[in-house]
Amino acid sequence: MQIGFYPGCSLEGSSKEYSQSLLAVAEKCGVTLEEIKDWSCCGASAAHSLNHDLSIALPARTLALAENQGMTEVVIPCAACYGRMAASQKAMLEDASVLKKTQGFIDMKFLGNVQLLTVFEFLQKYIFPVADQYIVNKLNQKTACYYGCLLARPKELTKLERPENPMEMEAVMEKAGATPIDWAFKTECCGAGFSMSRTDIVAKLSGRILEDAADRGAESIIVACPMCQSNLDLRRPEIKKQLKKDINIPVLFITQALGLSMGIPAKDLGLENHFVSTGKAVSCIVKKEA
Amino acid sequence: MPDFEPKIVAFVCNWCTYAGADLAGTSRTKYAPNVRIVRFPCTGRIDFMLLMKAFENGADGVIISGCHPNDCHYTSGNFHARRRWITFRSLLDFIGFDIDRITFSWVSAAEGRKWAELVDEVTNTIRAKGPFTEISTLDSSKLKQLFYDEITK
Amino acid sequence: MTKKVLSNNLSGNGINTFPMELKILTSANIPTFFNNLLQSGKVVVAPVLKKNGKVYFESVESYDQVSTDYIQTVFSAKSVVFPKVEELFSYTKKEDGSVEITNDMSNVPETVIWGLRPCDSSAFNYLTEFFLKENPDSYYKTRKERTTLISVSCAKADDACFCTSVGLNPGSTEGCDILLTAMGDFFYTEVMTEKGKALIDAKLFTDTEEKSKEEFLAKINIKFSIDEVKERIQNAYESSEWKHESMGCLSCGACAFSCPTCTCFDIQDEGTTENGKRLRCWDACGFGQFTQHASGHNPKTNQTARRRQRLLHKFKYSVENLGIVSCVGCGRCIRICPAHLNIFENILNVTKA
Amino acid sequence: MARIGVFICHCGENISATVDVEKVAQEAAKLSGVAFAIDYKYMCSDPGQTQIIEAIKEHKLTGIVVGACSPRMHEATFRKAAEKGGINPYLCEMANLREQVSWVHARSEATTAKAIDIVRMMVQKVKQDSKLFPIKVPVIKTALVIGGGIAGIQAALDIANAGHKVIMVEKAPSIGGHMSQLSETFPTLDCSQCILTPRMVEVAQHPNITLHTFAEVESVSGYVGNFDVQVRLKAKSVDMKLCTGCGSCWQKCPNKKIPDEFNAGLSFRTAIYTPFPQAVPNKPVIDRANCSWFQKGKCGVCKKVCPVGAINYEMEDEIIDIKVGAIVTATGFDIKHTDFFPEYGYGEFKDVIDGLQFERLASASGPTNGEIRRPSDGKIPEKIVFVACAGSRDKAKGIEYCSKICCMYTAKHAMMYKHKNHDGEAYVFYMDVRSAGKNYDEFVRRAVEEDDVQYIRGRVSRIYEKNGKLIVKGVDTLMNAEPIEIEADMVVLATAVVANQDAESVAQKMHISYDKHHFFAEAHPKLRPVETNTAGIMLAGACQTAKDIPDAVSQASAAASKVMGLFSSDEMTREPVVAVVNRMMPPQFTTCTGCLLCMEVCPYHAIEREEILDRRTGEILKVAARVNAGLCQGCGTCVAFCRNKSIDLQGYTNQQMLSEVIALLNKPF
Amino acid sequence: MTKLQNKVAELFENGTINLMIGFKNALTNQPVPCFIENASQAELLIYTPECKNNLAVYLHKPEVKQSKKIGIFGNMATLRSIVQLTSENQFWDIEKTILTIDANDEVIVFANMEELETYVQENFPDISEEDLKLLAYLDSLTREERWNYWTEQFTACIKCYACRAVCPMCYCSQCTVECNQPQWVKVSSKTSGNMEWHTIRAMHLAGRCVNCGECGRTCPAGIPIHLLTARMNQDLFKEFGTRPGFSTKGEYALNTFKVDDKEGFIK
Repeated sequence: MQIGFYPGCSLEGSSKEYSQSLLAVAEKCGVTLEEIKDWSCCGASAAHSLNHDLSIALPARTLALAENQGMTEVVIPCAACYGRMAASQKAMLEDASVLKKTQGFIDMKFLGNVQLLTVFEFLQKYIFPVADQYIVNKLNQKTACYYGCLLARPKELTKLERPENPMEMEAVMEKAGATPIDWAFKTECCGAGFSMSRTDIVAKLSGRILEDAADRGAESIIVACPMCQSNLDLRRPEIKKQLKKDINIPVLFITQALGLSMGIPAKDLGLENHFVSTGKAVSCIVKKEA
Repeated sequence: MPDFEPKIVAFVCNWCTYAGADLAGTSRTKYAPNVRIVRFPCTGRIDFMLLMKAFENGADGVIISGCHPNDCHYTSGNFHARRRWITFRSLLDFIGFDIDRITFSWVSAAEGRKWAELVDEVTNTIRAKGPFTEISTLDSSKLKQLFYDEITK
Repeated sequence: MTKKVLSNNLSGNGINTFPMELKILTSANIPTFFNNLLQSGKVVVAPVLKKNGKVYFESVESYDQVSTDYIQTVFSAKSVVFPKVEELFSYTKKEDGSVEITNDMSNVPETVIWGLRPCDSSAFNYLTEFFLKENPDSYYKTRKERTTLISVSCAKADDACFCTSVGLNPGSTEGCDILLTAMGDFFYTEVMTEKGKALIDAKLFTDTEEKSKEEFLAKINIKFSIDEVKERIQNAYESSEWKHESMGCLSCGACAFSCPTCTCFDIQDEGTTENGKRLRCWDACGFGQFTQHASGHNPKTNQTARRRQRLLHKFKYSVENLGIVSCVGCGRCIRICPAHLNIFENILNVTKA
Repeated sequence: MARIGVFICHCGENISATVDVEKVAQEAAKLSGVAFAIDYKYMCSDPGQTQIIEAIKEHKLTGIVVGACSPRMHEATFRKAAEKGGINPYLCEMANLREQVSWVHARSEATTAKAIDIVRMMVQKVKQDSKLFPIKVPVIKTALVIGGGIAGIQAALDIANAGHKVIMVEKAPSIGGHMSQLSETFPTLDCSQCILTPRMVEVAQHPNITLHTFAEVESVSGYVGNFDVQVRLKAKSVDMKLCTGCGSCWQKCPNKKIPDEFNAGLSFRTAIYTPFPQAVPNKPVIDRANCSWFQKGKCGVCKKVCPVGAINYEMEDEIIDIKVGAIVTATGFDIKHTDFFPEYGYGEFKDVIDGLQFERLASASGPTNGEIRRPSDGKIPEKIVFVACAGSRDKAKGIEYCSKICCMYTAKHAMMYKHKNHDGEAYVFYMDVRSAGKNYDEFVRRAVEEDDVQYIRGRVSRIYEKNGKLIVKGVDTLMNAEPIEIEADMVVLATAVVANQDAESVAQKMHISYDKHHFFAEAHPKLRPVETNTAGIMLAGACQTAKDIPDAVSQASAAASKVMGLFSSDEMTREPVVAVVNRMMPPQFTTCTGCLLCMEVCPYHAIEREEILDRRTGEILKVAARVNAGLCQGCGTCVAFCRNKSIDLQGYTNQQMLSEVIALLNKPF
Repeated sequence: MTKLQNKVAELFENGTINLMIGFKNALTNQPVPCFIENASQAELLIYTPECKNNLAVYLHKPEVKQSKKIGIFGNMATLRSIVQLTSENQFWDIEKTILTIDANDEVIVFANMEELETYVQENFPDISEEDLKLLAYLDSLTREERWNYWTEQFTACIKCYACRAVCPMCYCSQCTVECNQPQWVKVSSKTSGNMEWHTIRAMHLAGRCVNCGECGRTCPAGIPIHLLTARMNQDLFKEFGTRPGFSTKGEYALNTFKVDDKEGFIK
């Protein structure tokens, strides 16, 4: 069994640990992920507001490559990448003229045979069936599962059943022996759009998210989007100013949390790369009683 | 053909276009006298064969007009008609009939002016096209008779 | 020697006293002979190979249009003398209310039909008898008078051919004015009538002795004995086979319209109270409406009855009326039938002891 | 041989000014079949008509053509004249020489030529005309009213009071509909039940009204004046004749935890129940889906306690056939429920309720006896947020239309809350306030000015629960678009008014058309707002579109008057311009091949399958189409559609239309 | 005996059918329609790819209908025709048993219409390559060239109505051309009248024709008439997504409509 894998820029840089942990989990469960050769940027954040054709052509190129490299499924962990890829594929498959035009740009055939998998879909389809035999630990903590905007919306692309109150991550966390809490900010914006230009707004938005999580007793926040992770993890000083209080709940990628439950060593999951110490989250872990 | 005056037959529905043409009259809107109106209860009643017959009997152009979509006095006659015309046009086009000699239009009971303009426009285009002889000359023409026939008469 | 030929004799007493002349025409001279006919201002109708791969009779402008390699044309040449649509007259209502009727046959041209098969030319005997025996039909008369038949013997035949079963053969001179038989590099020419003779150009033709055509003719084995059939068919009407034999018939007119001896027609008026024409159009006994009365009553209720009518007409009624079996075995109806009905198979079955 | 008379009108100067009328008459006289032709100053005048009448008699005319104004103007006039002259009125045709010739062209050869052509065309047509006779359809003077809400009640009473029989069919165990659930009604704030219940009783007691509650229409066939309707009387499991409505059964019923529809799920009812105290009829039915006897086969308490032995578990659904002449459809509406709104918590927050639930909370007969309390903990809310246009006017939600009643009832709700809790705070999020209607805007102003309800122009983006409060996140577009948050105790969503769940299937049973939201379609949006395209079926109330009570009631009365109009005579006469399937002697019977593809084409479902039987053996000889003259409206779509011309349209036959075309083109223009 | 012959013999023996319509070899040594009346004749039956006739047409024939219980062997065209005809409410008066031979030479006897429908839908054929070529060729012509092409073809027509006779969809007891009140189509076989006939035919078959191509195959004058209806089908499918002979409840393009049907050509 071999599945394609598109890391995208973030997972190569700021959120290396995301891909690191994803691959670790996959490997643990004997699932091979094949990185798309010669992949290029998905064009997220900028392209679609600047040049429509480009915003379709950029992902199209990578998708076509995947197809030519004989991949039928591609996992795209990054929420933004997934959004762009899915949008581009949809546009091409729904309108032959767009497809034709785009094929012209990228100078490659594209049949639309590759199926795109969000990280949730991947976990449900390939990890869940075998997970139990590898899960050795109980995370044993209250977690706030945070989706942000891009993972949930637009629902035409993300295919989530309840975009305003999704439960996919909760399912994973329960498997990992954590207790997901019911909270209000699951799909609120973390401010990523302003992460460079208006850090004050980021602090405000991300701050409220952390605050609600804290108020409802979360011991860790689980995310599946690089932008959310970095905002919630790295903006703590500004957030502290905003809230006039210190919140030190660690922010883990879903794959890191799952990895922990499988007893994968913290360093292999890149847990030490976080700004907020993940120690607290790790310390709660207990052996899973047989 | 300098002084050629086209014969144009208009198949119209009673409730919209016929009334529209009446309105053109009551408001004294002048238009070309080349058109002859045949009144039907509804565009849905207009048989595609009547077009054939009109051209065969020497019409140079045909107008077909009725109520705008959703205005049909019989709720859906014009929708059925529209499908019939979509189909018939593609057939005529396929056999190489000059479909530009048939004009379809929705003219409501309030559009007296539209009617007048439509008639003038069609009259001019057909006048420019010249008389329609493609069908009327078929039988007499020296068309190669694959099967030796009374071409000699 | 004298040979009984009916074809060109329109008086109907059925005797042609023209002494047959035998000639030779070299293959090299065929085009010249043919083109001379054209130059003499005659309309020449000859077999032409069409895009659809089939051969049809057609008026031609030069010899190279003519097809020489064919077994049989799809349609017979009867339409030259009996067009699918014959305008009997046209009428116009004049200003004063009087009606003017015009009927002009004057410009029906002199026509030569080239390359008929012997079966076809013999069919003209029947047509002539049918149209002229009693109350002669002026339209047919005019057209036939202005038509000369140059037949060509059959060197090839197919499964559908059965002229030999109806008393003809691939080299029969029945009904033709000239019969050409290819014998290697020349054509053995039998001139049967004055009309034929009128076309013979001494420069092209040389006299010859009588030759045997046998070896140059197609071999067509006899499917049935015409005499037995003639006899047995007398009480075939009641045969239970008809139903089965006509089961496949779909009631189209293909057989009748392609048949060289079918003569049914329908009189139609086309026009308005102001002006119009009266037309004589081919009709076919296979059509469901063929025998339908104005009242809506139809004596021939089903295809069985219609198919029987057609076959009995060919082998029984025409014999009773005109003393001729009106099937010449050209096999057109067999080749053309959408349901592949086979006339001699039918005849065999309905007349089997 | 036809003897046609042609009468060319000058219409004073109107026609003769540009058309050489004498010439037209002369030319007409030359046409074959024309026995008489004349021109005259005013054909429509008395002397003009007299001329026609005299000419018909004197010249033994078999048909006439009047070359004058548009047939839409005077066809009726001249047909009457023809009749007076002694020929069938449908043997008169008009050539439109005024509206379509003289008024639109200048005087010229061409204009006169056109006039002549049109006359020639109509002469040809009239030669093909055949005598037609108006169709008479008997009318059964009983009306069926479907739905026992306020609209149905109003229509039924109006018709019944006019002395006609009415049969009312109501799906629920009691009539009353949504209005019976309402607390007080805008703009007068009078108690809904106080004005409604007397009407309900009147229906029950009216000698002309037969009431079937707990019943549904199964099928409708036939046509205007003669509908055959099947009604399913659902098994009530209680013998209505014996039952006294004493109530001991529902007091004793052990299944007490069934959400109460009447209280919009805010309280519970028993399995054997009457929907509400003033129900009509005030006798219980058993809700079998929730009854232990029917589900588990044990219990039977009600049977034991019933003093009169009215309980009958064996009772079965009964189908009754009724014949009616007209039908009033008043099946009402439904509203979207809170679970339709993800952003407002998928209906999971107990204290986010819809308008109907608020009505029940505010109603004296409601679960809280009129005290407005939170469903979650029964506390009296100190702060309520009302969200108008919840779902309405929202493409993303698939509901583009305005639900019409929300602005008013939201104002009412806020007002009632303030009246009951003087220091409570009420906020209303709105897009626009649409308060057109008598005393409506005044009413809203009162809410704002006297009861100081806070109106905030903006949408609510999200609601979430925190520490027992509902955090309402919205924006105030008038306050420089500031995002705002309100910590509320309760949120009331004025959810969109939608068609009933089963509206589509009802419409299909009745053969009436409906829009994409499944509201029933009126025959004409302006001029025939209470009729449907199916003659004899009327609409009343919110089944057509969202309506408030006054609108529903007035439409109901309008529908009733349409029915009474229909019932005003024993027979309806209809224009004989209808389609007919040809008939001929056996064995053909007809040229129709019975492909029946035309059934789909007919907008009026007037084409039926006919089986032609052998009189003796009764075996089917042929299947063919048959046009029901009662339903056919004469559009002729089927005629153009029929492949072998087996259907023809009287008055516009194939023969007529074709001769018109040929006559036109026969001569050069 | 072949599987087919055995099956048919069996059907006769257990009384399922009392007439079987299939193919046999003719004297002229080509497959021709045949009508089997008892088990013993079953061995006449053959099936080869050359068996092109659309036998469904015989289901309209009174002589055939007489023997109420009819077995019919169907090539794809025949099967599609039966599906289409069912949607047109024919066959109310006969019991038919439908047989065919699938790709791996197995004889199938369809238990009911649903089965037939699914089979047809699974094996739904496209227009043949050469027809597509011809259509493409005609599209490549100018309007006038197309007109000349077809008028020449129509001139060749002799109105023998073989096209109508072989078409299972032409089951009208009285065809439009036989209506004389009024006379829609000239009886005389001249170019204009022939054109009337072929356009009427194409319109009446538009959305109903199952592309069996019989009309073109049998035309004695060799007119590719089937292209007219084939093109109609293409266009109707493009416009309205309807496919003749696809479903027994099949939506017929011309007796339905969508409010948003193409509107562009209307002023």
